[in-house]
Amino acid sequence: MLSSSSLLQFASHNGMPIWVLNTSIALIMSLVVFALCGLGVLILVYMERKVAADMQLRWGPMHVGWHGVLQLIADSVKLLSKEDIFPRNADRWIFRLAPVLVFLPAFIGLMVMPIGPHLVVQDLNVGLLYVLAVPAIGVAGVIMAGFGSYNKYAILGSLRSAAQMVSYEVPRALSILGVVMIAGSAKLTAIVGTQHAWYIFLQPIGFVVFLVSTLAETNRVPFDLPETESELVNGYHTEYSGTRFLFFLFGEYIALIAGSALAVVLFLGGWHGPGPEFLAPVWFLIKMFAIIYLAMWIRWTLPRFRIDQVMDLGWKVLLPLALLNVLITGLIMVL
Amino acid sequence: MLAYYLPLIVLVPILSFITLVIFGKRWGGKSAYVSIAAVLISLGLSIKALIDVLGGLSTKVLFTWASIGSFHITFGFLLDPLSAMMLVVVTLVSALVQIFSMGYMHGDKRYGWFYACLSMFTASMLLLVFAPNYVQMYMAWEGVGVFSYLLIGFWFEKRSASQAAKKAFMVTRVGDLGFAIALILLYVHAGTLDMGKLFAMHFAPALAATISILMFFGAVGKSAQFPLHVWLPDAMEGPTPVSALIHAATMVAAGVYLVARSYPLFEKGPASLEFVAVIGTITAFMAATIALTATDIKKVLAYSTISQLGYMMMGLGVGAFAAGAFHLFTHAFFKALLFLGAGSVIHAVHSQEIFEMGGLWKKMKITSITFIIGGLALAGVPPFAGFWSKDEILLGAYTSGHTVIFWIGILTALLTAFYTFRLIFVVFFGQPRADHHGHAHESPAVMSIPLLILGFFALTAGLLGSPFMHNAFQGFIAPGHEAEAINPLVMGLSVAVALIGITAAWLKYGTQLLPENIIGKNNPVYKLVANKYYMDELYQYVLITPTHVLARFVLKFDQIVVDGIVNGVAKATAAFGSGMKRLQTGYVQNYALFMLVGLIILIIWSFRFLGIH
Amino acid sequence: MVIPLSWYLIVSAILFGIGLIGVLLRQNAVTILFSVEIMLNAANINLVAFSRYVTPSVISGQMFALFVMAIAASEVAVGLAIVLTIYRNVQSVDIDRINIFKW
Amino acid sequence: MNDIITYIIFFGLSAVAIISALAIITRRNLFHAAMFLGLLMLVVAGFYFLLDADLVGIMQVFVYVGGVIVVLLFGIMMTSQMTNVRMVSAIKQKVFTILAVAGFVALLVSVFTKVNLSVSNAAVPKDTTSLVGKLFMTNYILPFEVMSVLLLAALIGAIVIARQEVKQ
Repeated sequence: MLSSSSLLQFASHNGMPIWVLNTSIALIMSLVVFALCGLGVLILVYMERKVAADMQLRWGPMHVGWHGVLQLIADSVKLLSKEDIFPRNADRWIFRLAPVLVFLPAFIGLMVMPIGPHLVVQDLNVGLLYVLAVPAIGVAGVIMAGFGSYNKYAILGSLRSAAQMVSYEVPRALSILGVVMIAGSAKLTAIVGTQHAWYIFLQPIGFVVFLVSTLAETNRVPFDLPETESELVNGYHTEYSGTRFLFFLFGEYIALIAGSALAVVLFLGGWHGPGPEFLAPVWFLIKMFAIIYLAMWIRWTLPRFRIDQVMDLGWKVLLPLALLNVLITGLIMVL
Repeated sequence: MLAYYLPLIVLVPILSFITLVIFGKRWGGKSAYVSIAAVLISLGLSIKALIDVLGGLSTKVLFTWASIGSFHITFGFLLDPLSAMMLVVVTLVSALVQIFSMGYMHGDKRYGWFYACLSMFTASMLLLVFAPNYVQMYMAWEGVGVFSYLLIGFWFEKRSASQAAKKAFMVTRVGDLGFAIALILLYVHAGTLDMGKLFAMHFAPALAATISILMFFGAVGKSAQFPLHVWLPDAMEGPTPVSALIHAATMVAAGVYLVARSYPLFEKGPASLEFVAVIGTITAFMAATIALTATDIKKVLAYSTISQLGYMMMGLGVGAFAAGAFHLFTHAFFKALLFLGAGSVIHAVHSQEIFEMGGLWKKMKITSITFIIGGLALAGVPPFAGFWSKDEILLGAYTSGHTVIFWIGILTALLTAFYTFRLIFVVFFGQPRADHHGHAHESPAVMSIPLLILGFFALTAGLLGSPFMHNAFQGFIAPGHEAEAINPLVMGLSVAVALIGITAAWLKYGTQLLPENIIGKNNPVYKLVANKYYMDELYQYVLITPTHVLARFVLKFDQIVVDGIVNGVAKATAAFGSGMKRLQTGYVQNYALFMLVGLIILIIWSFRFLGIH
Repeated sequence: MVIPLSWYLIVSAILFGIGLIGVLLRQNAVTILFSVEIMLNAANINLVAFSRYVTPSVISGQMFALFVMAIAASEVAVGLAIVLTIYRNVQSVDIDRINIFKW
Repeated sequence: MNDIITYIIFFGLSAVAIISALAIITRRNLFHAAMFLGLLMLVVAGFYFLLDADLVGIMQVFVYVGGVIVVLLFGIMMTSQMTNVRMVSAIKQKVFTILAVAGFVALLVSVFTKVNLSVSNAAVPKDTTSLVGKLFMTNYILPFEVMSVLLLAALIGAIVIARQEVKQ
C-alpha cells in the first residue's frame, strides 16, 4: 500500500471511513498501473520493431513522427477502427470473453510488483505465489480463444499454447524456490529488501531456468509454437481482428513486462541502485528494459523450436535443473 | 574318540542322489560312476567304523533336529556292533549290486534315475541303521518304503510292475500302522523316543509286550512275515538287482533289524518274543512249501527269502538273538549272490521260467559255480555260510525248549534244501528245454566279478560265527549272550536233512529215476501250495471286495445325499441371488442415491436416538 | 467476524447439495466430474470457515483444505484419464452406456 | 460501514457461487460448464480471502484455475462431445433424488442453525505461509509424504490409463 501514516491521519481527521480510503487508493493505483501498462506496451511495440530492424540491418518505422515514434499511434487507430469480425459458428460469449481473460490476469498480476521501496499497490504476504498464480488464469483465456473461434488452426494453437504454458509453469515455480529459500519470505518487498547481493549471483541456475521458462510462458520466440505462421496460420488468435486482437497484443506484452519485472525483483536486486531513494523506480525500469531487450534480442536471433523439442526441454532439462538448484541451495544453506 | 565321519556315510549317497536327480538324465550311462563312487566311499567309511567298533568304540553323534516345546527330536548316528555290522553289509551288498547293475541295466532309458534311486535307497537304509531314536528310524523306514516303491515300479510302463509297487507299498503300510501306534504308545508312556533311554526304563510286561507286538507288525510288513508276506513275491517285477538289494540287505532286513535293535524292549515283554517266534516259524514253513511249487526263478528265491526271514524271526523269538543277527548277516551274502546269479541267468536267457532253462552249466561256468555255492549256503551244507547260522537258530530253539518250533525248523530245512537244488538241477543241468537261449553266454565282467566276491563271502562268512572261530561273531554282536555249546544231535540232524533234501531233488530233477508226477497236479495239497495258500484270494475276498462294496455305497451316499444337500444349498442361493440381482442396476448413481438416503437416515437416527443436540 | 459462521456453512451446504444433484442425476461423465469438484470445494469452504472461526490460531482446517486440493487434483487427473479411455472404447461418455458391471 | 461492504462481498460471492454451480449442472455445453466451474473456483478463492486464508486462496487459484480447469478443458476437447450433451440420465430417479438432496440440505441447514458453535476470538496468525510450511514439515509430515506418493501414483496412473495402445 502506498499508504503512509499521514494519509491515514488525513482520513481519520475528515471522518472518512478507512475502507473508503483503502478502496479508493487501490482503484487509483490500478488506474495508474493500467495507464503505465498501456504506455509500456506502446514503448515495447515500438522498441521491438526498432530492435528487429537493428538486428536485420534496416531502419524500421521511420515515416510517422521522429524516427517513426508515432507509428504506434497510427497502428492503434487502424486496429481500433477495423471491422469486428465474428466467425460464423463461433461461440460468441467465449469468443468475446477470451481476449479479456488473456489480458486481465496478466495485468492483475502486476499489482503486487514493487517498483520502489514503498511503490507497490498491494504488498501481499503470498505475493510471489500471487504473481505465479494469477497470470496462470490466462491459459484458460487462450483455450477459450481457440475453442470460441471454431477454427481448427485456432484450436490446435490454443491446445499447444496451453500445454506449453502448463508445462513451463512447473520449472518456473521451482526455479524461484531457491530465491524464496534464501530470502525466507514469499513477500516480494521482503525479497527485494534482503537482496543486498543480487540473487543472480547466488542463483545462476535458477535465473537461467526462470528466464527460459518465462520466455516459454509468454509464448515468445523461440517458444512461439502457438502462432507458428507456417503451420497454424496465427495460432489461437487467427480469427481475431481489431480491438480484440489489440487485447491479445496487450496481454502478451504485459506478460513480458510482468515476467521481466519479476526477474528483476527476484534476481537483479529490484529497485536497488546507487543514488538517492527517488531514483529507485528508475533503476527498476532500467533493469526491466534490459531484460526485455534481452528477450527481443533472443527473439530475433534464434530459430523456433519444434513442439516436441519444447516439451523435452521443459520436462527433461529445465525441471531437473530446477530441482537440482533447489537441492544445491538447500545443501549449501544447511551446511 | 570322535567319529564325525559317520554322517558322511549317509551324506555321500544323498549327495549322489541329488546330483543324479539333477544331472542323471544328461549324463546317462555315466551316472553309474557317481553312484558307485558314492557307495564305495560309504563302504570304506563303514569298514573304518567297523574297525573302530572292533577297537572298542561305541558312540553316538547327535544333532538337534527339531524342538517342539519340551520334546526334542535329535538326529543322530549311533555306532555299536549291530549297526556297524549292518553298515558294512548294506554298503557292501549295495556296492556290488550297483556294479552288477552296470551290466544288467545297460542301455535302460532311465539309467540315471535308477542309480539315483539306488543311492537314496541305500542312504535311507543307512539312516535307519544309524538311528538312535525311533523318530529317525520311522522316517528312514518310510524312506526305504518310498524308494522300494519307486524301484519295484521302476518299469512302470508294465502294468504288473506298477501294481506290484503299489501292493508292496500298501501292504507294508498296514504293518507301518502298527509301528506308528507303537511309537505313539511309547511316547505317551515313556515321554521319549530315544532308544538308549527307553531301553533303560522299566515297563510293565503287558505294556512292553503290547508295544513290542505292535512294533513287530511293522517288521511283519517290511520283512514280509506271515500274513503280510504277499507283497514280496510280486515285488519281483522290479529289476533283478533291486530284488537282490531288497532281499539281501536293505528292505526286508529293516524289519529284522528293527526287532534286533529293539530287542531289549521285546525282552521286557516275553510274550512278544513268543509271538515273534510263532510268526517266524509259520512264515518259514509256509514260504518253504510255496517255494516247492514255484516255477519262476525269482519267485523261488523270493519265497526262500521269506522262509529265511522267518528263520531269523524264529531265532530272535526263541531268544537266540545273536543267531538271528548272524543269520541276517550270512543270508545277506548268499541271497544277494543267488539273486544276482538269477539276474545273470535272466540276462542271458531273457526268461524267468525255470522249465524253459536247463544245461546252463556248460555255457555259464562262473554263474553256475557261484550260484551253486549260494545254493549250498542256503541249503545249509557245511561249511557254507548258511549252515552255521541256521544251525545256531535251530540250536537256540532246541535249547530253549521250543520243541515244536525246532521240529518245524528241521522240516523247513529239508524243504529248503530240496527246493534250492530243484532250482539248481533244473536250471543248470540236463538238456536245454527251450531253444531260444541257444545264444546264452556268460555275463560281462561287471556282472560276474560281484558274483565271485559274493561267492567268496557266501563260502566264508559263516566261519566267523562257527565254533572254529569260537563264535566270534556272536561274541561281537551280543557279548551278553553266550554262544550255546555245540549240540551234535542238532548239527547232525541239520546236516542230514540238508543232504536228504539235496538227494531227493537230485532224484527227482537231476535224473529220470522218478516218474514225472509223484504228486498229481490235481492233488488238493499241491493245489493249495501252488496257489500260495490262497492268501491273495483271501485278501481279495475278505478285504478288498468288501472295501469296494463299502466304497461304492459311500460314493452313492456322497453323490445323492451329500451332493444333494450341497447342490440344494447352492441352487437355493442362486435362486435367491437371481431374485436379489434386480437390486443391482449397474448404475453407480443409483447406488450413490441409496447411500445418500442411508446417510440421511443415519444422521436423523443419531440425532434422535443418541441424543446428540 | 461480522458474518456468522453458519452463513458460510449454509452456503457450502447449498453448493454441496447442487453438486450432489449433479452427481446423482447428470448423465455425462465429465459433468459428474465437475459436480464432484463442486462438492469438494463446498467441503473445503466448511473446513476453512471452521478453522477461521473455531480455532483461528491453529490453522489445521487450512491444512486439510490444502490436502483436499491435492487430492482433488489427482482425482481430476485420474478421473479424466478414465473418461478418455471410456470414450475411446464406447465412443461416449454417457455413464448409462457403461453399465457393464451389471449382471 | 466496513461491515456493510463485507456483507455485500459475501452475498455477492454467495450468489455468484450458487448461480455458477447451478449453471455447471444444467449447461448442455460442457465448455461453458467448465468456464462456470472456473468462475466458481475463483469465487471460492474469494471466500478463502474473506476468511483470512490467503495461502489457501492463492493455492485455489493456482491449482484449480491454473491446473484443474485447464486439464478439464483438455479432456473435454478430446472427447469431442462438448455441445448438446444429453443431460438427464436414463435412470429414473429424478424426483426422488431432488427430494432426497433437498431433505439432506435442509437437515444440514437446520443443524447449522440450531447447533451453537463455539466461536473463538483468538488472533489470526500473521504469516500463514511459513506457518503452513512448518506444519507440513512437523505435525503433518506423514500426510504430506502420503500425499506426495498419491500425487505420483495419480500422475503415473493417469498416463497409463489414458495412453493409447501403440499398435505395431
